[in-house]
Amino acid sequence: MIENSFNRRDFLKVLGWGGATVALSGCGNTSVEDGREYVTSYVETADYIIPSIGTYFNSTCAQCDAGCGIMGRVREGRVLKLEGNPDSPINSGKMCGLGQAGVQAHYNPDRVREPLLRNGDKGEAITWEKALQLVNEKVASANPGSVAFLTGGVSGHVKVLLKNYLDAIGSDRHYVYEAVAPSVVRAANKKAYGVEMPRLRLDRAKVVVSFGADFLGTWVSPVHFSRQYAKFRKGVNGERGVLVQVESKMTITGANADRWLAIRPGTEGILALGLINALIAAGLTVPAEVAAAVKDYTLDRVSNDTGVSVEHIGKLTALLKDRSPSLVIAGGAAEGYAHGSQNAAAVALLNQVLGNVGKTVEAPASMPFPQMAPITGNRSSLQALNDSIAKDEVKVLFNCGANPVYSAPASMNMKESLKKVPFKVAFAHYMDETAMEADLVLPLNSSMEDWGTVVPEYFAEGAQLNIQQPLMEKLHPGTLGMGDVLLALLKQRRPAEYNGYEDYYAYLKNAMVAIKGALGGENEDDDVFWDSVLSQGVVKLTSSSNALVSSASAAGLQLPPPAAEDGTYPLRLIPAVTPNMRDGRHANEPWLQESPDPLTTIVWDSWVEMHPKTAAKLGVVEGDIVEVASKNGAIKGQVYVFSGIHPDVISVPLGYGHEAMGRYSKGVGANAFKILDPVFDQQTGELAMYETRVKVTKAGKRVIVVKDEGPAGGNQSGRRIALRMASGKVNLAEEV
Amino acid sequence: MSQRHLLALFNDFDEAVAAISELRAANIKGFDFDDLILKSPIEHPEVETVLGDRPIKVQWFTLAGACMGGLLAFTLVASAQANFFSQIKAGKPIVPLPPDFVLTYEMFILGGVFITILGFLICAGLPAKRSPLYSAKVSEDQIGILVKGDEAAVTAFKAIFTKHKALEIQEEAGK
Amino acid sequence: MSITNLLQNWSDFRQQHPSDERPHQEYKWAMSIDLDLCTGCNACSVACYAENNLPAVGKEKFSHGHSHHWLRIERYWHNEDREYADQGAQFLPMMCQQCEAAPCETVCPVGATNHTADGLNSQVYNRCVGSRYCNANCPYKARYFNWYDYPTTADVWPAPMEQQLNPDVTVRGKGVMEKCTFCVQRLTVAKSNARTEGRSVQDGEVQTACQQACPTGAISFGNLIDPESRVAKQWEKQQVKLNHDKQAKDAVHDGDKLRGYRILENLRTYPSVMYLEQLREGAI
Amino acid sequence: MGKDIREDIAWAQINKDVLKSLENPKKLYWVILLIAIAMVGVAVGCEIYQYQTGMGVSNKSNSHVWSLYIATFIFWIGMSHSGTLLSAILHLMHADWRKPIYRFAEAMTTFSLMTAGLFVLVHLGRLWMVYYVMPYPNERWVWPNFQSPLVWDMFAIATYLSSSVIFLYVGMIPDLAICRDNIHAGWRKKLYTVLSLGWEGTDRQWRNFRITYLTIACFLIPLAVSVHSIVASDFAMSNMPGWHVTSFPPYFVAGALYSGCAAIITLFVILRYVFKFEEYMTLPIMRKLVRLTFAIAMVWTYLNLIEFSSVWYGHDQTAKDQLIFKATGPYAPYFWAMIFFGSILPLLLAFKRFQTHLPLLFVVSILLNVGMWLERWMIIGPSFAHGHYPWTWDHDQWPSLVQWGIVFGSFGWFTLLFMVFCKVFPSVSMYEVKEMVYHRTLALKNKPAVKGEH
Repeated sequence: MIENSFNRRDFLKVLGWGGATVALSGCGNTSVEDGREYVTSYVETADYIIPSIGTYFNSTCAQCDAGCGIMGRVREGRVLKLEGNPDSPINSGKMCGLGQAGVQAHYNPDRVREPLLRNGDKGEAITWEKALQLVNEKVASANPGSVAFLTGGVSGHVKVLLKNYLDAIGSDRHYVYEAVAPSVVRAANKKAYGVEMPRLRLDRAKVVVSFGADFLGTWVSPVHFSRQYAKFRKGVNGERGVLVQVESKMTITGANADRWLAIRPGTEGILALGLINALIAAGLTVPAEVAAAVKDYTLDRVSNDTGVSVEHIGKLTALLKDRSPSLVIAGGAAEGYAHGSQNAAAVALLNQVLGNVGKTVEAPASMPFPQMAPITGNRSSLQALNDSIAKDEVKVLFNCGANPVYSAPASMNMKESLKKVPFKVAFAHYMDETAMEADLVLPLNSSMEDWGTVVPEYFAEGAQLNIQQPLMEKLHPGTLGMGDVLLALLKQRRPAEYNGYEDYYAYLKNAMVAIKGALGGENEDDDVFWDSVLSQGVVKLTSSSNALVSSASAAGLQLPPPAAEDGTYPLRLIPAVTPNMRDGRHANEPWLQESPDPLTTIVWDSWVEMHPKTAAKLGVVEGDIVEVASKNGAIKGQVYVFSGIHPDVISVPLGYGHEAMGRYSKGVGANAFKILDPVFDQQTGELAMYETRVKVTKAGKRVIVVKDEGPAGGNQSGRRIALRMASGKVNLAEEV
Repeated sequence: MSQRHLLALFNDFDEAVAAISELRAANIKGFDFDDLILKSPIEHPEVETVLGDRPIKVQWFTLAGACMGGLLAFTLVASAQANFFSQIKAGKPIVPLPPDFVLTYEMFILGGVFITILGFLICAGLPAKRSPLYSAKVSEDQIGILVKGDEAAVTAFKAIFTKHKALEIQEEAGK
Repeated sequence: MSITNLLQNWSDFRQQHPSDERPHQEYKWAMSIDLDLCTGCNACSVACYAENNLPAVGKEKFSHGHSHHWLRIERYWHNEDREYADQGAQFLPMMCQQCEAAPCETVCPVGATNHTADGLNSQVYNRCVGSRYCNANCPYKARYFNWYDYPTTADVWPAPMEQQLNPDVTVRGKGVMEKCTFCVQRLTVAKSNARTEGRSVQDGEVQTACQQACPTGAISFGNLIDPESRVAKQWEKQQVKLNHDKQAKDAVHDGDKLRGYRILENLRTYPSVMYLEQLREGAI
Repeated sequence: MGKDIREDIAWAQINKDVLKSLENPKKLYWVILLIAIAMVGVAVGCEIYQYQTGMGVSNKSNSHVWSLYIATFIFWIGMSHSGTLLSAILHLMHADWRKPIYRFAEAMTTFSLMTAGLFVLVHLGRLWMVYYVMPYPNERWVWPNFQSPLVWDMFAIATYLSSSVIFLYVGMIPDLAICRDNIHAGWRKKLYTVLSLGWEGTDRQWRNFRITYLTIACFLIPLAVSVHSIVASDFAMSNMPGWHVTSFPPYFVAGALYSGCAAIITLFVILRYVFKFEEYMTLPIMRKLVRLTFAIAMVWTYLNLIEFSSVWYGHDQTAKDQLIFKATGPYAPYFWAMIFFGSILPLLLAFKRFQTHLPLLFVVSILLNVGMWLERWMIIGPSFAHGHYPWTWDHDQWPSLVQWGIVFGSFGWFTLLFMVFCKVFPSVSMYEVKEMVYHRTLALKNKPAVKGEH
């Protein structure tokens, strides 16, 4: 069924915006030109098009930064469903729910359809020519240094063009912002291993101890890690891998752990050092200075500080000792504190003393074309932008792929500070909170209408370059690709260089063909090469991998004691990143709203998650509406009680509570970003997501929580439905 | 020779019975005792003895109807199911007997009831044209004896009726 | 329908279909789901929405139990009285089990749900009158009723979202029952392709949407009759027999080594979906 | 206790009294009729809304696929039982006291059946496709699934309805003749003339009439029993815990007789008052009726206990959970109310002084039926809330006003039909009451003096 290779000329018939494509948009596809229905006869179709037979085109998933390869099933000119691209090493044919929902981002009824210019509180539709002209004037009139770009993570040729444009106007203000990103861990890894994100080999590990890294749900490259997790569980010659998750609020990864250790928030580092100490006691040899650094972390003290029982620390130590190689990962839960870097460093140290570096922690491949390599976003950059806005240094602000007005904590008061920027341009997919503040809104193509190249941050194997290509004709003629816009803007600045390119497609093809040698097509004809690139969707690059620092050192490791009780704000708020919502940019895709949260099975709303003990102390039960108040604001939510969370902690999912964006997201749930306390990681200056102290008070009425699980909850009441047995009893090697 | 109808109404049932038996005994020329029709507000089993045995055939209809209903039901249902190769009910035979028996049973009854009614109408001669002589009294509390005979017999009839205190005697020329 | 037909083939008609004497001829689609690999990520469920034109009904309707997830992920806890769910949760994907002796089939008054030659439990939408007896009789409650006319309901498929609908799958109107079909539309294509090439469908040639999406590959699907298929091998290995309500596993002696089981087997529904028990490490 | 009805009552008097009930009605009659019509209006409104919008508005769910409609369907089917069944049995047993009351009882049967039938339709998700359930020949050779208890229902109800209509009609022919003879004007005259089929009470007609009536009576007894057994099969044949019970068929039949008798008592009181039938619907008869009801109530109680204990001591843990849930869960109040109305309240009927205390009986009989309705609701509601599969349990789903509206309207519909019947047809069998008097006192009847007076 799956047909990847086809003739280029026919390919262009679909994609060069010719009459052929209009003809393809039959079967109820309303023509975007004049809203008339086309019923197209198939007397003259492109020869690879057989009515009612789907054709598959390879592209790249743009739902998150993992860069999974996808195949879009195209029928009668419409993309119907996305499948994973088996040739992509990252997801090898698999996909997550978020990726599946990509089509709903594409077909979303709430997309911005034409350029809008602010007129009072309303946006009035204008032409692209006018819009680009306006941009030109504003940029020209502004002092070069005062033009800033705020983007999410970018890579590939768009990044190149962006860089060139900034150079062209002589500005270096490119702020890369991700509301949810493992920035602290990256920094810590850089220190410990010499690379930001080493290649983690779960498939080789016999034991994985994850300090709150939700690698199965939301962390870095979930689909890839899930693939590895499968191998890890099947085990090396039948020895099933053991997963231990250490975190204060259970993530989907924690829910799959053999042992989920509820740790007192912030004490992850202490546990890590405690483990090293215990390992030394168990006969592990470590550098003297490390031994010296951890000697105070005795079993009792660690157990006392972390709330993890001595028994479990003992068992875990034994496990790490006996089963090597193991793998220790630091994730959100470890990094989300003022001493996040320290936690991460401690965890990295544990990895090193266990001798995992080189075995399960490998050097990642390096990108041979650094100009295309991804810039990963973080939270401190937004802080930086905010500061320079405060200093009136920003006159023109381009925003693309970031939604700070929604995702910045109230303490930054992004909405107000944006008002101080005279001219704000938003490249928007939806009219989200930030687009609402913009003076000029430029509608972008969906990832299924646009050309592009994507370089994933996390390489599964060697370096790779993902191709993004349109899977169908544009739904709305008024939208444009980011690449095309940047090209247009560059033409205003450097006509000589760029006027040659009719559009971004032309530029892209040209650029790719230019480096075909490095892309393994040196002695191929340009078109043949280009076709093969497009049909594969993934280009594997020959690349060296830089070595890792493997010498363990505890230098500069300073872990504070567990935080003291706060009288007025007794509880700690953990803003949960859920597999469906992530940072909320996809909240307007109904499939994601309707697919139950894995742990609570709640749909279409946010919730306040707490331990039965906490609930008892507060005198609340499931469905009670409570107010969660921090020093920086308060939100309301429905209580959900379950025992996958530490009693000192409550958790509210991120991604809900949009005030704009669209019919499916507006007013659904509450926005937990808003009430985060402005506490920052001491070393990186990243916002410490888990440092918010809150108090919870009953806010009156009780509702019936809308969720998939019945009144029996997770209880099978004696029926034999979901069965579990001890792994010792089976031999996985024998299984098929 | 023209026939005449007489309808005598009695208040006292015993008198009526007596009258009937006398009519039967008295061998009146031009009068066939089997033509005598008794009309009464309620059923009088005891009078029937006097009338002599007059056969009832309804039950045969019943038997036929019931059997036909049952048989038809089973064959129709079963042979309909015989097309169910295309719509198998997993784990069950194509023609499963228990359900078919249930339906057979129901149709057995339905057939029985319907044909019985048919039999009743036929045997009781309903729906019928109104007979030449009738009195609403019959449906209230009086009993009527309708006889048919030659001119000659009329006087004899009247004699017997009056003798037995008939309240009223209606007379009409027959066809 | 004729009496002669009835009389001539009486013995056939009294024969139970399908049965050990008369197994499925060419295909018997079956599944096996490894609960030790299922992480509960919901990818399968969303893929099912995408493939089978399932409506996202919205909060209000969802709260009334009108949801349409043919494939739902259930989350179970095993920490009876412990303070924490410290051995994690257990996720279980539940879809129509395509029973070999499906309780839903016998009770449908109009024969809208039947057993196909491939051993699927078919649902004929345009025959369904909506008595909902099938759901009442389904022990897994894996059937979903169209309580409203979703194609005409606001915000279910507002333009241009309707363009995403899969033309190979009916968009159901109000008043009909629906359920997981094992992506029968894909099976049909695969079968006809194979038939044109004069062979039968090879293992891995056709995937269900959920199987295709599943990041950990917990779901395997295939033809149980084909001894080379992964599913057949798994069933074989786990000694799970299709038309039995008790398996080797249930006998205590060597039950330990086996993970394969079918849900509510004791009801003699003979499901076509085998689950593999989740594992938990004892050393920690 | 006294004779069933007074002995010196003249036949003509009987005619007179009963025919009076066909004369122009009082104001009260019209009031009741209007209320009934209004109630039906409500139901029709709800149904139209549901038909247009979809079953969802009745607030069922994928766990609660059935609800009030089916519960009330069983209720009406049950109600329909006593009429015909009692009439037939008592007829075979020559129990004379049946004669004054069986006519309206049978009418009740017919009309509650008609009401029940409507609920099957209202329940369907695609009402407009209902004909699929009937085995009509078609070129595709597609047939209904004869294995489905619902199809059995269809057959059984069709049979039962037509048979009881016939039973009612045949038994009424002589009386129709009386009406024909005594009513001399208007459409009624024509109607009676046609319907009485020219009945003249000839010996031939009577002979065949007797045997026919007897035969149909014989058929009706097993039929009535089978019908409710089949309705019971809808549940007993399924694998839902709490339904999969062997004792369901007899349990249902008992329940049916029970609610039927209670309903007869209610209507007895009403008719006796409205049509001044004291002469015929006498207290002795009521006493017999009440005793019968009491007996059946106890049978029902017994079967209830059987069901509970067989579940309790059985090995089916699922069914046991189900039972415990019924008795303790959110449905508990209804459950215990059912026990009270169904098993405790009828104990009153055991006391002689209550057996003829009409106002009390009126109230009690209605409460008994409330109890019987709750029984049906307890079969549907909790079972769906707490079935085989814990994940899909749903304890918060309650029927919406749309459902209640239709259920409410069904009572109006029944009343409407019944009221019209009572005005158009004699609700007491005249010829059979005559038989009652006749058997004892032919002599009395001879006294011309009595005739026409009073």
